[in-house]
Amino acid sequence: MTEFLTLREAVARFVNDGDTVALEGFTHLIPHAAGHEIIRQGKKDLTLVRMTPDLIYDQLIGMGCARKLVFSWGGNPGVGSLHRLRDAVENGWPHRLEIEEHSHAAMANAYEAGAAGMPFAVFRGYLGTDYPRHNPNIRKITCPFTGEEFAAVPAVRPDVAIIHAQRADRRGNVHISGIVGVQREAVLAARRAIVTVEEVVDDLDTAKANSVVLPRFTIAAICEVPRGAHPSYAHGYYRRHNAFYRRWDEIARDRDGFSAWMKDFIVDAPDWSATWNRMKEHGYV
Amino acid sequence: MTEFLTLREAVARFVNDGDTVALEGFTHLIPHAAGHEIIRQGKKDLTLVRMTPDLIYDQLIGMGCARKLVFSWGGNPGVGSLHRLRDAVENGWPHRLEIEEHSHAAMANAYEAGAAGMPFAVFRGYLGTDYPRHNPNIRKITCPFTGEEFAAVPAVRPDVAIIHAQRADRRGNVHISGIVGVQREAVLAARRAIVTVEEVVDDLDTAKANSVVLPRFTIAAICEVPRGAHPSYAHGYYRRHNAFYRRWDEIARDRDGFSAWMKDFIVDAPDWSATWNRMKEHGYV
Amino acid sequence: MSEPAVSITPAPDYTPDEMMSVAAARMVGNDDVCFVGIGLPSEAANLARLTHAPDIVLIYESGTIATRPDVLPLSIGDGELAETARAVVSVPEMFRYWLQGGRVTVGFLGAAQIDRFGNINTTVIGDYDHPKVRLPGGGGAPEIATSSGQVFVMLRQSRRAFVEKLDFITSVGNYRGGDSRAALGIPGKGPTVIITDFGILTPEPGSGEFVMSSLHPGVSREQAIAATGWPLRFAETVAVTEPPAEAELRTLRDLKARTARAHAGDA
Amino acid sequence: MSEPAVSITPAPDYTPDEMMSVAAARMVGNDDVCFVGIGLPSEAANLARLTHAPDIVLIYESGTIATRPDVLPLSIGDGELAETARAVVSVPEMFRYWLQGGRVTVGFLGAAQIDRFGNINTTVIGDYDHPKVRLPGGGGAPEIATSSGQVFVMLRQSRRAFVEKLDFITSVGNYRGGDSRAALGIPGKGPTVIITDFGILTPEPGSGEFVMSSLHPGVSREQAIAATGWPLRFAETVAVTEPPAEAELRTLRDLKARTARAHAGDA
Repeated sequence: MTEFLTLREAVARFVNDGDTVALEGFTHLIPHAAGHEIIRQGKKDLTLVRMTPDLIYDQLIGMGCARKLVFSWGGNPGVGSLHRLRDAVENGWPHRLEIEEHSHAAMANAYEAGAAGMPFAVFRGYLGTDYPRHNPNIRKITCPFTGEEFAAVPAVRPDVAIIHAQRADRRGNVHISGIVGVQREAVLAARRAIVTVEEVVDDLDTAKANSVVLPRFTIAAICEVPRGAHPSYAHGYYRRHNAFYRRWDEIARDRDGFSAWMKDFIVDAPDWSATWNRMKEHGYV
Repeated sequence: MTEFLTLREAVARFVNDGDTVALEGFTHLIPHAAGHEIIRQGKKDLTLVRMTPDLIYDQLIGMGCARKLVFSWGGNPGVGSLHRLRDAVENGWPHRLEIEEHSHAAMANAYEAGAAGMPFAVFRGYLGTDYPRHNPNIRKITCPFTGEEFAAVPAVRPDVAIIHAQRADRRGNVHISGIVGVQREAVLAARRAIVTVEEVVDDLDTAKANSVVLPRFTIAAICEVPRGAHPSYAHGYYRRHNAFYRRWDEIARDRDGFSAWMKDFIVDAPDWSATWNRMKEHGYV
Repeated sequence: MSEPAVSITPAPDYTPDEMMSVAAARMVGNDDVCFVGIGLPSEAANLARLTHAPDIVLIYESGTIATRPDVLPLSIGDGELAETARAVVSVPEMFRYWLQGGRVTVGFLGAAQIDRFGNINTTVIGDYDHPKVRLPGGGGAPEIATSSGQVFVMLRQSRRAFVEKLDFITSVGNYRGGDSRAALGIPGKGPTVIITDFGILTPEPGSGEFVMSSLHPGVSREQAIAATGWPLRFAETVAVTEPPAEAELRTLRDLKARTARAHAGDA
Repeated sequence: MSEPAVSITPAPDYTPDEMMSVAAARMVGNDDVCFVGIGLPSEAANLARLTHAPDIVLIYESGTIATRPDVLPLSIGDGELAETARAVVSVPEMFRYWLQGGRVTVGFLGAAQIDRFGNINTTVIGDYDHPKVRLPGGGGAPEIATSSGQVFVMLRQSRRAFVEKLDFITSVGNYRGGDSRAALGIPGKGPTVIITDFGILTPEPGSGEFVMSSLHPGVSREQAIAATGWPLRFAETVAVTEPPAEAELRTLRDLKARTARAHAGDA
């Protein structure tokens, strides 16, 4: 059942070198603080799964934590490129990165299949595209009733899923509202799930539009990490920090600048609150 | 887009003889009034789809509206048998009824597939059971990655789905809360959808736990039919009328009693409110 | 098919049905995630929740997860199940994410008929196409029986229910015995116990045949044999079930009294 | 790959980008259910909603259905999209029930590169395994392009964007032309219009090749040809796009000003 841990403890205990890890959150509730902690602990050879790598995987990839990336859209939303991802793919820096590229529909179906305990997902997809030529994990399957052909992809079944949520109650039930993305599927598809939350409350008020509740028995660890989604947002708590997304474009543009920034703000900071304070001192937040 | 119609108009326009019709509602929100109207209008040769036939299909089957039944659990919940369904299956009264029998998991997946625009559903099911021997619509499909075999069933794609909901707004958006069953899937899987509602309101308050909203563009007709789920219930409006479920056992037990009751209370009543008043006069409600 | 007159002499202060519910309730633990059928399983699972397993997660196929009803539901979709649930999900999600997804540790089933391997028939008596008795069918049971970590079955023991041969396998148990279940590629362990008003049956290692491993107080082997449609066998050591403790009995009776009161206004 | 200096002489009172947005907005109707990408498509679709199509249903892939943002979202998942949506669903449901389920009448896409058949590349320039430029990839577009009733594409016209040959088909248009798209078993009609800052391209019946069927005011054929990487052809009759009406322009500018103000505090 759910344990309440510090983020450091949770990552140390539940994320192992070589694991397949999905840190999810679709624009909203991206678990950035958890990504930082994985970097601090120097985890290696991870297979990173995520529909939209965003800054969080740009950081993990640039810091050399990833062996492979499974994804469907790899840009800096509204800004442009993810420079570290591009550098890894185009130039193999800091080392070669294997990629498995899908469409959103495929990834969404693959998470759904993982949550449903299936080894594969079936959908109408990839018609006329070049994806299947470069991704051997896109196969065909025939409807046994109509004879039509459909695309099949392997289910996503991560060793660890990490998400950020607005709140948990003291028993360990987790509540999300607003845009919910694939977080529930990621948690249910994973062998173990870590949830960082804005706050732990006595009772969940789930009478909100579009509430998703993850009952405690689906979650391994909960870590209270206020602002842990920054620069992504937490509906009802704080807005998306669009300016930081723009600044990231400069920070990550060249290797040295990126490495120095990551050292200063993440690696040399003992935890997320130290990172936050340091970013504050330097006018990032 | 959505039209606001009387139930009589909606059934006359959107339910045709020979149609595949799904009247859904899982214990909660069963659209009984709509079922009555189909009986009143003497619709014939329907393929009735429903996970749990319940009283609503016992009535339709006993009145000779159905050619075929697709279902997964056919009892009177908490009471016993559906006598009209049994009489049709065991003795072909009032005429032979074709049945296609599934498990709940199969039906739920088949509705999901229908909503998703797929011709078939894939799941881990029917292992070791005798269903596939009697239902040629249960087939096998092999995972293209692991080689495992799974069950495949055709998607449910009704000509018409009919559900009952708590409320709609004046633009035609529909709101359900409480147990939601497969109603959303039934609506999205169908070519056209009729929704009976307890009331039409100015604005939907969707800040409730477990709210489901069906946007207006998914619905053909909305009919305001207060108490239209009786003897099923509408969360927040009225409770399940368990006593009526027990009385139905007597009413439906023999053919003559059933036919007379249906004539008195349904066929000879011009509409649901007349049926309700007549049931009230006779102490049923 | 005639039913021999088998009766149990109960200890004076509880009924065989009460013993059955109490014995079944004891089988589930505080950490279990229990997929519950209506009727006897629901009674036993809620009794467990109200006694030794306050944190047990009860799931009903109507989509209610971690529900804590104050009274027993009459239908699988009673409003109170939704009101007291930690989460309510759609029925497709219930069967895909929660059952097939492997979240359920115990599937708790009732049965109309059962055979010595714990296979269940709730579909039909007689020929499928020309049935003598058409039963309601399987509902959620066929996949509860295969996707749950293990399955507990609860039904009253009689020759009508405990039969030599099923006309239809609705929900598979140990199939044809031995390794035959495993050979079907089924993820779950299958039925590990059958709890009746006479006692408790568990599968014999190797054969997978259910044998009587415990008799409720006051029940003789002969009575159990007479209430079973196949040549009933017994485990090497047959226990006597611990009778209901006072707290168990009081909690069960309170629950049933509350339930009766709550549903009395339904006339 | 060098970009020739092509420039448009706009009418004095609006920009080519404004003309593009207004022209695109006019393409969608009040009854459309529009799956909208961020950027130009989102601007045009919201302009339509704020002018002639108040009931248009806008869907963003983050799961927001029938959303009515007061300002343009910067990301596909801005909070306001959820706050003003009629329904918010999970991303798997979005792609299964709403897109694949056939609920979308118009898929509104942007593009990095497009070819004469309306195929789109947003994946890679150069060899896939050793790319010259790694682009973000397809996101939702590959299935928006096939499951929507029809597809509108919106992008600025240049030789860099309108290319002879794509290095990667991310989202299929009329594929190799002729009947080749239909032969793939694709449910949707595919791209029926490409709206640019120069004019409007529509597919030539039969060949499926996109030809210029309308030029925005002040744009010459030569300019359009010079901004196109394949030998651009023209429809039999080439219209001149109706310039923005005052109300269209005012609404667009108000929307963009509101957007700028709303996001200005983000520093």
